[in-house]
Amino acid sequence: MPRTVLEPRFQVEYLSILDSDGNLDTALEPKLSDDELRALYRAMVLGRRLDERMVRLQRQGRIGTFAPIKGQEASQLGSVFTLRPTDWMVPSFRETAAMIRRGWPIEKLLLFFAGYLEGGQPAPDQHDLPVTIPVATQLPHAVGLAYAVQYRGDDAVVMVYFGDGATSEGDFHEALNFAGVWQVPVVFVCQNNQWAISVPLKKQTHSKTIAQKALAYGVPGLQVDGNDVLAVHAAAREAVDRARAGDGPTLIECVTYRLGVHTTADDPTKYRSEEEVRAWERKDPLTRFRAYLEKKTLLEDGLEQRVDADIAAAVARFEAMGPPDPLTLFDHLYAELPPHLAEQRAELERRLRAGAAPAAPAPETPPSATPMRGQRLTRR
Amino acid sequence: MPRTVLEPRFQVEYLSILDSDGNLDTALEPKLSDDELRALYRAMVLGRRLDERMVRLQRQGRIGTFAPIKGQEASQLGSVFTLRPTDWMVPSFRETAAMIRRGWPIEKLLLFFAGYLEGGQPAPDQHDLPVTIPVATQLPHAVGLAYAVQYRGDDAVVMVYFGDGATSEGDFHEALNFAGVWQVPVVFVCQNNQWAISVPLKKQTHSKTIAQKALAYGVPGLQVDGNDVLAVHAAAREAVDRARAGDGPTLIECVTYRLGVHTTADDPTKYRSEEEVRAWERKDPLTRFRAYLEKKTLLEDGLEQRVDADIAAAVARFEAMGPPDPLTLFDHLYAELPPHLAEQRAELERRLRAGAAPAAPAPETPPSATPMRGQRLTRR
Amino acid sequence: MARLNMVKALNLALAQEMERDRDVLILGEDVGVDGGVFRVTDDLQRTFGSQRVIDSPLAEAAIIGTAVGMALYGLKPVCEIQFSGFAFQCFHQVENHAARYRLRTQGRFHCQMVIRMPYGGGVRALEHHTESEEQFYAHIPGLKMVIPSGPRNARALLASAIRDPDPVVFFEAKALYHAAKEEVPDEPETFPIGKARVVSEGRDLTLVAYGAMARVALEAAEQVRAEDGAEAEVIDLLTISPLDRETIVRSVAKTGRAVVVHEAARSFGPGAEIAASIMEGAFLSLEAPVRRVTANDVAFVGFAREKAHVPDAARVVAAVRETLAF
Amino acid sequence: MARLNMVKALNLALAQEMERDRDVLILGEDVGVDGGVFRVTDDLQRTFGSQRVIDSPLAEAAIIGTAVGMALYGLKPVCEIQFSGFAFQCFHQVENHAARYRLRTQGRFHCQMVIRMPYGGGVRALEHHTESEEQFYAHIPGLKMVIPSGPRNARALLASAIRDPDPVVFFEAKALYHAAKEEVPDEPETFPIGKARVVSEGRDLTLVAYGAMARVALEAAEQVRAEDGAEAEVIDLLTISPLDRETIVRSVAKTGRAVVVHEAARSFGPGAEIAASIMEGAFLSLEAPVRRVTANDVAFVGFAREKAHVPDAARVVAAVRETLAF
Ligand SMILES: Cc1ncc(C[n+]2csc(CCOP(=O)(O)OP(=O)(O)O)c2C)c(N)n1
Ligand SMILES: Cc1ncc(C[n+]2csc(CCOP(=O)(O)OP(=O)(O)O)c2C)c(N)n1
Ligand SMILES: [Mg+2]
Ligand SMILES: [Mg+2]
Repeated sequence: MPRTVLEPRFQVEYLSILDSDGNLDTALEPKLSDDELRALYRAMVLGRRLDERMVRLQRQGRIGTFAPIKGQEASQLGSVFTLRPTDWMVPSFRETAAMIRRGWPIEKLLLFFAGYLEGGQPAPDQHDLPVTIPVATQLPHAVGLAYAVQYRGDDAVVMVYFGDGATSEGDFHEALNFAGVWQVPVVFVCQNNQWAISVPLKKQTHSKTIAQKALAYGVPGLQVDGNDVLAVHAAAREAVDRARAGDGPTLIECVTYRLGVHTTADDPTKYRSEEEVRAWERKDPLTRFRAYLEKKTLLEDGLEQRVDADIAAAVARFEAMGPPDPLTLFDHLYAELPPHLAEQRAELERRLRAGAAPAAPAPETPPSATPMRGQRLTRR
Repeated sequence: MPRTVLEPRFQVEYLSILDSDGNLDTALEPKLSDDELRALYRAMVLGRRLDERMVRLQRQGRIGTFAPIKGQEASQLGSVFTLRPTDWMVPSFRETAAMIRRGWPIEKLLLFFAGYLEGGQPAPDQHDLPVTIPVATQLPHAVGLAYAVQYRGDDAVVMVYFGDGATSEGDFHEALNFAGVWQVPVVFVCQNNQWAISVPLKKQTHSKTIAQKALAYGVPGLQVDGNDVLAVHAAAREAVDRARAGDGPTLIECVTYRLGVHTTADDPTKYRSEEEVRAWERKDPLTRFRAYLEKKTLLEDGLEQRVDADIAAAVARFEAMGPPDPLTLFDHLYAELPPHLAEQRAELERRLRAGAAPAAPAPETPPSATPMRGQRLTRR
Repeated sequence: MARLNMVKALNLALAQEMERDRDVLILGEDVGVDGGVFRVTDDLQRTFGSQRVIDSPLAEAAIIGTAVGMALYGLKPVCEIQFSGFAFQCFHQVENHAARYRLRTQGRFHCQMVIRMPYGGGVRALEHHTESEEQFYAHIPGLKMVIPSGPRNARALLASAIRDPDPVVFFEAKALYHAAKEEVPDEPETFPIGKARVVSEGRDLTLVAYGAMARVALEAAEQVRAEDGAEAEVIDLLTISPLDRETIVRSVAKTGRAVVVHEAARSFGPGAEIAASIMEGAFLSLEAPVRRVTANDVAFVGFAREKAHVPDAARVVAAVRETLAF
Repeated sequence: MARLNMVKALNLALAQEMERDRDVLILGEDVGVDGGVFRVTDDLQRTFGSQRVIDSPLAEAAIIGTAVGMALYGLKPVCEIQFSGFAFQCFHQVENHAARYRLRTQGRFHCQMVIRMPYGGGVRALEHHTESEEQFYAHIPGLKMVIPSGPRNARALLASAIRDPDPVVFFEAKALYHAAKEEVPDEPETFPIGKARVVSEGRDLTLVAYGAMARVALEAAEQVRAEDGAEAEVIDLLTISPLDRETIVRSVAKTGRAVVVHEAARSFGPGAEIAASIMEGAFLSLEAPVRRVTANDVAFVGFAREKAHVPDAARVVAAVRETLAF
């Protein structure tokens, strides 16, 4: 009985379909219709343009801090496109493009980032959780949803998003372990964008990949080129199908890059080099997919303009919304207002009547508040 | 760029040296002197006999609930024997035998389990943390100690113990991840005794081994026959040497079995079969090591009697200790007593003087208190 | 009608609520095969199956975190945390999520869930097994916090908690699990969350307590009635948060004096809110400062010293006498 | 002597304490290269190296848990939790271990460590970035809880906290980080933990506040002085726990009236302890109930509504007037 190697040995696969020039591994090409391909590209363009618009809105003080997605369009859209409306989508805080695809109106998201809770209310028919800010805490929620799906005998799949940094949190571990034990229909999508604010992946974990972390839970793990929307789609499709078939969870690591700031309160020049950013810009998921579509002659004329017009219309709707009544702040803490809150509400009402607090706080002028971090206006 | 398998592939090894009859894989036999082998066996016998004695003390109400070690002697002693006094030992709550090896007087441990904080005080020269009860929370402490060792340029290694159940906690994950990133001298010893109270390993995690969880952190993981004291010693020696050489942490999974109750408040007949227990009794670590020593003619005559006498003497010392002054309960919360505690202390003093609370609470008669669980007196 | 101890009474509430509503399920460490370390969930897995009574892996944050997910889907999980001392591991899931989901989604989702845990002393157990942590939950907006004081109200309050659309943290005094039996009606019974109960009327002083201390307060009230001829009105809070200030203030407006009893540490503890609320609501009636009889501000003392630490009737009597003599 | 804002003042304290004692090190998310999201640790990694200013992985429990281990070895870690809203993840390590190790080992080991975190509103940020959670720490025996109110006392208190042999939770009001500059002496300065400061004397009423609310209280005091001719004595607590009851009670014994101001939720909040302590210590001097001006008992409101939620001078003035008129 010597020293033996336990079977099975473990391995982690890497999937990539489209290279930086839009060339293809045809054997792996996902079966997407022309309409689907166009919709996918449109969503990516919308994600990119809205991102840029939101940065400007933030600089003007019309919304608060938010986390841009630039560079991660393929990771989040390739994956979310595999979901049905009856499936569940559980975002972290950097899935704006995926959330829009899931039906969140742009103006609602803007309202959310402008500091109004109303913006966080999913529509009655939407199977989506709202933005979760504490890193990794949404992962167990996704597992619980998936348990409930299974318990009720429903046909849905749950897809949950998080970053590379999130994998260090205890909640990541506990959620994956529960999912493994319970074998519930959940797909864990890690957008490994190489950075958790200023902390690079190699200071985040000593493991070579995020995908291999799945081995700890006896769960399949797959690494995918996260800037290759077809590869992400194929990987997600496989995981979603597996989950729907009752074969349990999957961890997908999308290797991608955050091309912009961590949030609008961040200054990445403090912690990473221009060269690194430029190298990743050459792998831009939009460029690559555009080249592919061009070869297929699927590019639409005037797409950017139409997208911009849609965004402008949404921004206009956002700005037309009157600020909600401050008194509603008590409305949804409990199902029924308990006496002490009724009293506090009455007190606020008296104050508002006396004009002590603005009944309808006007959108603030550019941040008089403490900036987080340098908040120098950097190029990106 | 198709679907590729990432290199390196992963594997987990299994180590076993001594079979159930005491037969040996000589190539792997650790280089231990006769004295060391005798000391190891003596510690195992002491662990076993003290355990039995403590169960009786608990049934008599002379100490409170505790967690017996029966069956896990090889796992904890094989590993702890590789430490120097200047190394650090971080126990969970089931390492009585290992703690004694590290210098804890038996009477102090009894005092601890009798509900006196004084029993938890390590000696000034002891590099040991006390019992930690919240599962897995001691793991980050061990990593922090190891960081401090490295920071100060000291030569010590930190060894930390925990169970199979502990691997499900977020703290396990975060501690291993920090240790991997920091590459600090810490050895993680998991006593996989197959059960976390009533929960068997297969409901605890979907992974086949605990050892493979190391892969998630880019840390070496090794599975070892935890009822084979020589194998445990060899595995721990390798890990300790690696840590001391500056080559970072190791996770060792000792595959063993809890032959007794989870704690003295547990009734294992509720959740596991007699046959399972009997099968593991045939792999008893003491029997196996005894057979090995017998072949080497290293068994000492009258060992059991001498061990029992030592235990009896320690129990007598424990019982001779007067109950400590209740007023000392305020002594060690802060370095200096703040005013509000001085007031509360003065109040207690007045009450004690007035005879309202017993100045010297006599050891309680058998538990009048709420039993935890059935507390039927089972065979084990 | 059967005479049940608190363990059996809680078990009855769980069984009946599960019978009543298929969305109710149980989740926790050792709750299934073992029936929970205190046997509160005994036999439920046998009756309702392992999909509804789930032996979870050992991870409190995931117990609460997955229960939040289940609740968002419409299930009504009842989680057991083995001891309240191990609930700090899931405190972020409770504070960040269970308590906030209704607010965050402006009513679109909410967490109808119960988080049960044993708390308090009286079991000769080690550190983290005897503490009294209700204050931490009472301060969290969006939660409700309930602590029953005996078999019958435990059963009724647990049923109410399970039916309550908001997340309820439900503390069970270990010292009461087997302390006494009470007649418990066979038919499901509920008790409104948010209401305190006057368990003994009196006009000289108000004693406010809950959980295991309700009994201690009653004992003290009897003693001062017998020995001093003074009448203490005893209020058993039952719900800690939202606090039933109305009942407390009404009583103190009548008696003019109050003593609060709890097992939690004193400073920044629940007694402070009760005292402050009394001052705010009944200032002009107050004849003496509200006194607090509590555990010391020490994290834990070891069970051998518990008697010098946790309030008993003698300490309450002393405080009552001082307050009456003020 | 230099005019510094609170960020720079805290940075100075850290730099000088690290200079003074090689055992002091810094641990947290983004504290190194980035200098912390609020730049409090700016440039320290450059000066002291990455072994002493550690960019940790993203895991709060391990930040505190490993810091506990470091402290047990004799180091003096200063941990940064990025926002107080993310400290519940490490609450078990704080409560179970940092606060208890001295007691548990009866003095053999202890945790000399500081846990810094920004708290409170004023940064137009999302959920979990604007809450005020001091109550949770104030109730934990074995911890000290400090909240400075300006650059100079922030610097002095942080130096004291780092030198304090007990674990200190150190809250920094985000609203104050850049709010004002003060002259801060070049030479290291400390301020005793556990002592409140009377920042403005008065005989009509006592205003108790801390952190960002100290300024609000002062503003209100000036307004009532100007408009009502009433003199409010303003106490800036600086240390929340152990609470300096002596200073508070002495003041109220003189003024007979008190108003407490904080950003935390009201129910079971820090104001309750302050009010209860005033009642216990100065009952016979009290002419009116102690009033609490606090945030509402709502978990969060969105920054657009913050003004309707967090106390401002107008609300404090109103409470002062009501209390004076009582
Ligand atoms: C529990 C918790 N800790 C800290 C933070 C502050 N924070 C927000 S985002 C972030 C980095 C997240 O990194 P990653 O998971 O890689 O996601 P990314 O931002 O790159 O999308 C941190 C530390 C938080 N939101 N929650
Ligand atoms: C955080 C926490 N949760 C729950 C418990 C209660 N508890 C004590 S031991 C135990 C099981 C531990 O199992 P394992 O890690 O396998 O160690 P073993 O008891 O088998 O040695 C549990 C659930 C605890 N002590 N701490
Ligand atoms: Mg990232
Ligand atoms: Mg075990």
